[in-house]
Amino acid sequence: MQVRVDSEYCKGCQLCIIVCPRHVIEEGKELSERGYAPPIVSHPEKCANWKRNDKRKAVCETCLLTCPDHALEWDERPGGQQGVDQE
Amino acid sequence: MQVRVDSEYCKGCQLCIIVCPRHVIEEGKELSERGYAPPIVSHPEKCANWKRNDKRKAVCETCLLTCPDHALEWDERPGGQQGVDQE
Amino acid sequence: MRLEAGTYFMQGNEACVEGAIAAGLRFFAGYPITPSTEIAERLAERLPEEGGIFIQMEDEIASISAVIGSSWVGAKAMTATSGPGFSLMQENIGYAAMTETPLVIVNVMRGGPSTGLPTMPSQGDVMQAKYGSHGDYEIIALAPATVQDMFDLTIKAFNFSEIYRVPAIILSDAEVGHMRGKFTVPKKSEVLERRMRTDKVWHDGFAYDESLVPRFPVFGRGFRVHVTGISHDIAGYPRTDPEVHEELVRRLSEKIIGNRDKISLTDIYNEDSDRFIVTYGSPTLAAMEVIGNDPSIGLLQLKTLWPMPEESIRHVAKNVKEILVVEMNMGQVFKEVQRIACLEGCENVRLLSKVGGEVHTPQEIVHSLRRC
Amino acid sequence: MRLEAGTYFMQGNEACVEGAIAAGLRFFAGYPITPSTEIAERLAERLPEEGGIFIQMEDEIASISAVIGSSWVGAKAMTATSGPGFSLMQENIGYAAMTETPLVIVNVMRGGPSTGLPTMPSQGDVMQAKYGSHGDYEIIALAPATVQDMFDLTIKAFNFSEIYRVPAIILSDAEVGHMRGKFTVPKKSEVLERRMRTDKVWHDGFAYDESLVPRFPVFGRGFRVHVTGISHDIAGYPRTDPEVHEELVRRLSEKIIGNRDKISLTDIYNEDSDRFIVTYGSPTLAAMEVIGNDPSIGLLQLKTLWPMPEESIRHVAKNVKEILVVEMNMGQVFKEVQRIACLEGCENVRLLSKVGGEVHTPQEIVHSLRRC
Amino acid sequence: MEDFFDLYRKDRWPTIFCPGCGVGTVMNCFYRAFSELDIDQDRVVFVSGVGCSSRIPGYIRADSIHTTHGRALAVATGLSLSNPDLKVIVFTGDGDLGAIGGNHFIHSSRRNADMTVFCINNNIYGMTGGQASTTTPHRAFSTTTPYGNMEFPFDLAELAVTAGANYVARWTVRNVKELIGSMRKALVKNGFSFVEVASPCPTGFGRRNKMGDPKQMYEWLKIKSVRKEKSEFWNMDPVDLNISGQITIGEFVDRNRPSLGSMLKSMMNNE
Amino acid sequence: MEDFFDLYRKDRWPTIFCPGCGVGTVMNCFYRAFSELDIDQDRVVFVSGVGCSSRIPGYIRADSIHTTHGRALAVATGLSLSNPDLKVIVFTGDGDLGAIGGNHFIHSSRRNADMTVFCINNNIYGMTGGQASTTTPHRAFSTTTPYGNMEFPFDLAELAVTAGANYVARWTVRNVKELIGSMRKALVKNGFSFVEVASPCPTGFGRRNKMGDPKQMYEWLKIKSVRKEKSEFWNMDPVDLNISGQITIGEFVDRNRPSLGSMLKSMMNNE
Amino acid sequence: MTISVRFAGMGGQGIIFSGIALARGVSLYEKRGGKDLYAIQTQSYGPEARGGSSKCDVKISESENFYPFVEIPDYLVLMSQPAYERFIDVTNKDTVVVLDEDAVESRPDIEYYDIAATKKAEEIGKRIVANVVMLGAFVEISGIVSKKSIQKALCDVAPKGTESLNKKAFELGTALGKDAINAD
Amino acid sequence: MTISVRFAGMGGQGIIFSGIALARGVSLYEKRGGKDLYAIQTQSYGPEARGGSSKCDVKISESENFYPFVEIPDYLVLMSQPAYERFIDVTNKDTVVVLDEDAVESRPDIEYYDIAATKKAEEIGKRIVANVVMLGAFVEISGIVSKKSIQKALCDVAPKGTESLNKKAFELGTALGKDAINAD
Ligand SMILES: Cc1ncc(C[n+]2csc(CCOP(=O)(O)OP(=O)(O)O)c2C)c(N)n1
Ligand SMILES: Cc1ncc(C[n+]2csc(CCOP(=O)(O)OP(=O)(O)O)c2C)c(N)n1
Ligand code: SF4
Ligand code: SF4
Ligand code: SF4
Ligand code: SF4
Ligand code: SF4
Ligand code: SF4
Ligand SMILES: [Mg+2]
Ligand SMILES: [Mg+2]
Repeated sequence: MQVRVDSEYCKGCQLCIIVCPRHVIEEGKELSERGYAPPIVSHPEKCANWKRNDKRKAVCETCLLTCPDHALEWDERPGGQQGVDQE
Repeated sequence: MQVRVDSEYCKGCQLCIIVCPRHVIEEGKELSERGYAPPIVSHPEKCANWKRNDKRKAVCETCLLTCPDHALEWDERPGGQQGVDQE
Repeated sequence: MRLEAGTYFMQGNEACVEGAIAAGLRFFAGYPITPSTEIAERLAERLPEEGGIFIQMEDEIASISAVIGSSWVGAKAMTATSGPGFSLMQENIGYAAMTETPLVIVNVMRGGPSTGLPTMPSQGDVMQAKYGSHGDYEIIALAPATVQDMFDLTIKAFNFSEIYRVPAIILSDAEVGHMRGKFTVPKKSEVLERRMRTDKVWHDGFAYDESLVPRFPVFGRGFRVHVTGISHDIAGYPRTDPEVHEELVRRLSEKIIGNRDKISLTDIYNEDSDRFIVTYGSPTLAAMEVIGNDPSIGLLQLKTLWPMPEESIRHVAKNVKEILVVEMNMGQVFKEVQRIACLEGCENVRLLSKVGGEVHTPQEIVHSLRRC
Repeated sequence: MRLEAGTYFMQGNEACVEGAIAAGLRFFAGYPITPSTEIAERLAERLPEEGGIFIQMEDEIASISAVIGSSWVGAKAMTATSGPGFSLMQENIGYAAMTETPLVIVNVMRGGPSTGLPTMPSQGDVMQAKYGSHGDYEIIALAPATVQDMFDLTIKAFNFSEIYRVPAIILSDAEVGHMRGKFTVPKKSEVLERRMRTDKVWHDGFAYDESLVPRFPVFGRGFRVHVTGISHDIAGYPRTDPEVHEELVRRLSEKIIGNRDKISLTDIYNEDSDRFIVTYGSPTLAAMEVIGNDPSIGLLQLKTLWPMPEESIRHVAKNVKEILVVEMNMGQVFKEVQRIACLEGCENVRLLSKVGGEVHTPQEIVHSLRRC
Repeated sequence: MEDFFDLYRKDRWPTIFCPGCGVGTVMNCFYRAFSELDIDQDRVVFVSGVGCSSRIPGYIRADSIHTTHGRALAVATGLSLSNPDLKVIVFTGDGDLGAIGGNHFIHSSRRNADMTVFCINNNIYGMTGGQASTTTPHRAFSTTTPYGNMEFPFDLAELAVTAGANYVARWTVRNVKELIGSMRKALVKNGFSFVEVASPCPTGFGRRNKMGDPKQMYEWLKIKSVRKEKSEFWNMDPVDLNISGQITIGEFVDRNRPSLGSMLKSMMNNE
Repeated sequence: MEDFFDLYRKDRWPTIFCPGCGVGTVMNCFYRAFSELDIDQDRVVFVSGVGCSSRIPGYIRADSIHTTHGRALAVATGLSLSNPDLKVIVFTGDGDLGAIGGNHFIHSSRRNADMTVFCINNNIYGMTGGQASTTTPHRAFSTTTPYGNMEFPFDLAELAVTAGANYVARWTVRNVKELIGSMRKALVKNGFSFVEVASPCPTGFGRRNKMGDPKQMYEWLKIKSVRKEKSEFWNMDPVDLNISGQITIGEFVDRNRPSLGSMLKSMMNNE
Repeated sequence: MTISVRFAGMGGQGIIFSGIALARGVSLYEKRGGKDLYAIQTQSYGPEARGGSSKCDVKISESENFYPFVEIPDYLVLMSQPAYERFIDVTNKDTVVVLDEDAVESRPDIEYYDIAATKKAEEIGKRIVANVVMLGAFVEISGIVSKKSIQKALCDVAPKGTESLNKKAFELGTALGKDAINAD
Repeated sequence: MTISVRFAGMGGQGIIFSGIALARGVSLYEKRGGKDLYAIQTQSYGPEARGGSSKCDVKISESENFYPFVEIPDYLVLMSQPAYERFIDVTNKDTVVVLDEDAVESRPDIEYYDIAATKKAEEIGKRIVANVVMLGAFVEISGIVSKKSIQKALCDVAPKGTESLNKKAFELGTALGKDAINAD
């Protein structure tokens, strides 16, 4: 399971980056439609929840709880599978 | 020196009576012009200031400090002479 | 228990309390101030008996705030005050008008400005009742002249307030509030209830029909409505478009002004006279004595002050040579009567003014009438 | 340092600050509120430079209270706010009128009622400025239409306030407050000072001469005066006699109304026209554009709103077929103009109303003029 | 000052206060405290709100301003800032200060505004005829609590301490000597000083609580008051103490935080 | 509640809050605390005053009332008394609650009125563009303190304790877990419960104090906050602590005085 | 036609109480020619009402709406010397004065009746009901309203447990009133 | 005669700054026929001004008092695509549009000029001064006011230490403006 950035809501404050104790998230460069630079989940595998696949059982979650714009959410697919398009 | 009741100002609350530690003052019966019953200084000789003759040196004074209507004041003549008309 | 039908002897302020209870009052929040305090004091005793809530708040701002909160959970709610407290309530009177919150405010007027003459009557707050808060809005204001009026008009005030979802103000004064006299409680008083919302469509908590008054989406029943003092659309959401603002503000006004005739309570005596006295509140009693002695003089008693009963004033103005406005202020209703009458062709409108402390005597009115 | 003579480019709110400083402002207490906040913000910087005091209080009630306190130790004092804050100040505006405390209040009007349209203009508080507090009293209110006015009329407001010992109110609006433009600081602005009491007779702190304005017994110099919002005699002592009250209240009114002509600031353009626009504040600029294009139309700009410049209105009403009052509210000055004009024989007074958010455009005025 | 009527306006005597009202006692004690200090009577301003207690300034022969209900401290703030050379003294009541004026009270304490405040706490709105105030004891009767007061009272002194005042004390009118001492201390303190006086209102409070006679009220004040030292010894929570109807008396704080006026002055001097 | 947008109004997303504004974080934490409790969303009313923080109720899918500036607690008092079955939750800011609303704050605490209050203390008036508030640290800059704030801040939590609230806690937005825990506790508490959240306003406060970047504000909150246990250990006076710019965090009180609603109920039942 | 009555005395003498009892009695229990009567009671408020003097007016009328304030009273009931001094000049030649013999020193030059109300009240051990004695005397002297009506009203307004005391005082008053008329 | 100019873009782009510089330059430093000119700058406030789009209008006139609000601008200076979308329809056929080549994707069907402002600003290492580049281009293209006046005003309003940077950006802008006209 990994955090996903919703670039429609993200305002690029980068708080998720600094609160994550495991350095999962990194600064983004690209501007969104609304002119902000959403961060990039560059090291999903470092996340405390990487091995989990049920958001109800998530630990840590500091990034989600901190993100002021509800721009982070869980992709519940287990570690490594998030890149896989299931359709 | 003894306390004197100014019946023009006195509203007959009797607080002077109850705060005096030496029972110097007593309930009055006569009504004043304004319809109040001012108390009577019945035992001036018991007052802590009986022997003094300078209000700046008065001790105790609880009655004066308590009287809400500035109806008590010192007759500064020394003990026993207050009855004497000096004119 | 609401008072049973019958005749009672009470203080005006007490009759007001009984009127409120008869109208279904469930909540009172207030702050003591002379000469309105008896209203709070009697309610402190009466309301708990009725299962209603009485609370004394930390000030008048808190009082009207609590009344607003109470109204949104569906309670008929009221506060009572006098000039200084009424001034403090102004911000939230505007808020109540803007959010269409039904509530009743009793202002037992005393001599002003400022602390003034706390124990004596005046009618100095008439214009304030209409214009005391910022921005354009309408309220309803009624002016009792007798103990009976204190009972009757309090019920009316609740009815208007509930039906139009607007603050209704009772502009009493120290004399009417404090005098003791007889009043009659009828078998049945007409008591009107807020039109409640019944469906549960979200997103249009402030939708309205041709009445221009939105049905009330009471809190706690799943309407999930948002209420705000910011200009808002029918969803209740804050909006900054001038068009939304304009629609809202004009509707808030129109729902009252459009019903001016229904809200205007007036009594006309000696209708065919060509000299008329116009009064409201305390001085009415003196005027009644005057016309009782001289039937050639007409009397228009305004029981509604806001919206101004323009139709009645026009009606009177049409046929008369002279109008004398008798009021305990420097001429507040006077200016409105002058404007309306002038447009109707009657320029001869005069003012008999006393600024407060004492009510006009019948002699003073007679004397003033003679002067012309 | 007061601005040197010359030409400046500033926001209206900033020009107001500079006007106040030029008038001798020594004390400002305020509470932030859009769209007036820049006044406080600039003063927070400017006043300490001048050795004056700036303080942000806990609310608007505290702000005007502090201003009152400051005025009684002799300082020229001011506060600035907008609708909601102005409503909260009402009780103490009445107090200041009653105690004859000179002070200036800037109300940068925004869309109301209630929280309304916080960032957009309106002229909804005109009647409130006169009638917002309980009881009968007079204040002075001026309405700037340009950045230059913000500077000039602020000085005038201080002058009037000091001379008549009365609250003077600047009724600006979000557009005039926020627009940036040029204004000129003259070599010397007329700055008037409070007439101070010089003798030290106790017991008549409120004694007055034919000006009806008592000399000011400033605190701290041994006058030992008592100031109260209760009706009081010339000693300043509380009194409950209706006669004392009447004398006081009528004098407080007369000292202003009796000087109506001196206080009435108006500009008349195209005086011989038989169709007139009446405006004040922001819409004036649109009206100027209209009359610039069509000299057959007259314009009466009211810079003073209270006391209402009745003489100018009568003057215009005497000769015209039609008057169009253009204002950003539901018709507040309109009613007064209608009343006064009607008594002068001109019944054709119309209102072009916008309730706030946007100022009228010249086209809208032209269009409305055509309609008749 | 030799004479009581050097300070008070003899031409307005007798006062409007009811027989046995504690306001008069406070005036006495204030006279003593004030006259012992070397304060120029022409350089003092007395400020009050509205209420019986707030009528005191009207009896004082000095510049005085009887403002609107609750606003005394805010007016005093403007006043003392605009002329820091004046001594500003406020008289107020539990309703004026604690109810409608509560916000100005905590903010003036926080700012440590330059003034001395004397609050006559008679547990009631005296002036308007005996409605419950914010310090009316729990379960006590008043015209607006005919079934007994269901709310809990404030501890005004503790509020001032928490908000930041420099000097805070409370006494009852029975403690005239201590009261005078605290008044004197408060008057010379820089910043915000506050003395609360538990005081009888036989008319408004006493009558409805079986203490219509001033003497009964005095008895009550005696029974209810507990020295702060004692309550500390027993480790009693001030909130609980107050709720149980006790009146802690004593000095609550005496500190020297910089005052508002001095801070603004140092700012202007670029310190 | 499974989904964030069961609680919040998706149709009004994104919010008007600036990037990095702490208000959003508080909304997250509230969602967690609230959704873990079994509260019927149709039986809750959200109340607020005016300010950025006070905009939260407008984003919640429940009955909500955005009142006038400072008046939320007074409105909430009337509301909860008239329908005691409803849960009343207030969102407010340091300006709304501590400045203009200060009186309602202490009085609601005193009465132990039935409501839960969340105050987002960002040390500034955010909505109006960054003026000093009643909690702006001493010497800090704002548009109305261009020379640094010469006043001293309130400790809102301590005020609530002194005035009589049943539950009082304070955390920063950095303590999301503890915050959620306290929110939950506050939500189930009877009477007046209060949670203060020290929160960043990068736009209004940060920018003028060299912390325009939200990240800097987070750093600052970290440095400034001290656990209550520690400050107690060192015996630091809360007033002094606050003045020195420290933010004590933790639970300040957890007690069970009877609430206003319950007292009135017992009165009506003649208890 | 209206009749106006003014009661005046000192605070604490129960002046207001008397006025209320009279107005209530007239309003609720008195009829004239089968028709209702109306009465309004008014009083002075404010600091002066707290200590010192106290005043209470009652106006009685056959019509429902009437000017309720008393300018010149038809009857003036006085229970203290300061009240006498304050109100004795607000009369005309037709005003009838009823005064408490012991409490008022002066005597007017218009029609008046001396009533030993305080003395009588003290006799029954309750100085506090002197006002009710005066009320009884006034009712008897004026004859404008039936004793029964006023007694009923007295019962309504008297604090619980004091009804019979008040009734007794009222009756003593009417007796004194009768004596006074006859003494004339 | 009045001329109206609208600047629009995103919050943080310095839109208001440009408007102020223009209006100030006209007001204080520009003369026409020896007479003063007048300019008023207005802008949008409120939540929308906080993030998202930003708008600033300037109206220039020869007479002192004039209607200061812009309805249809004579010149429209655009620095973001959302601004383009919001304001492009509030024009008439005579409106001249000046746009930041990189920040705005669309192009209107009325007269317009492409200015590579952001690119230029980045070249001198300060993307933040793109607005000043645009201002320079606008001044050049419109020709309604002298460069000197605006440069003076820029100096007044630029934060201390950024004067020369702003001057440079402005000059680069005028050069781009000249190119754009000539490209036509
Ligand atoms: C705005 C306003 N509200 C209410 C009042 C009425 N009022 C006058 S004094 C007072 C209470 C005073 O209580 P307190 O301060 O305790 O003084 P006390 O009379 O008990 O000494 C009230 C409610 C007022 N004058 N102004
Ligand atoms: C009576 C009144 N005064 C002033 C304002 C302007 N105002 C709106 S919000 C606000 C301050 C809000 O501060 P805070 O509560 O801390 O909220 P924040 O925006 O910081 O979250 C002010 C002063 C108002 N709306 N009403
Ligand atoms: S859940 Fe924790 S570890 Fe995982 S990304 Fe978020 S903050 Fe980092
Ligand atoms: S915390 Fe949220 S809004 Fe901020 S950068 Fe991260 S995802 Fe974007
Ligand atoms: S001074 Fe003391 S001892 Fe003497 S009478 Fe007074 S209270 Fe009693
Ligand atoms: S304390 Fe004063 S007023 Fe009271 S009885 Fe004694 S002398 Fe009289
Ligand atoms: S009412 Fe109470 S406080 Fe007021 S004067 Fe009487 S006893 Fe004193
Ligand atoms: S101004 Fe401050 S509090 Fe308001 S939304 Fe922006 S960051 Fe948040
Ligand atoms: Mg009190
Ligand atoms: Mg804040």
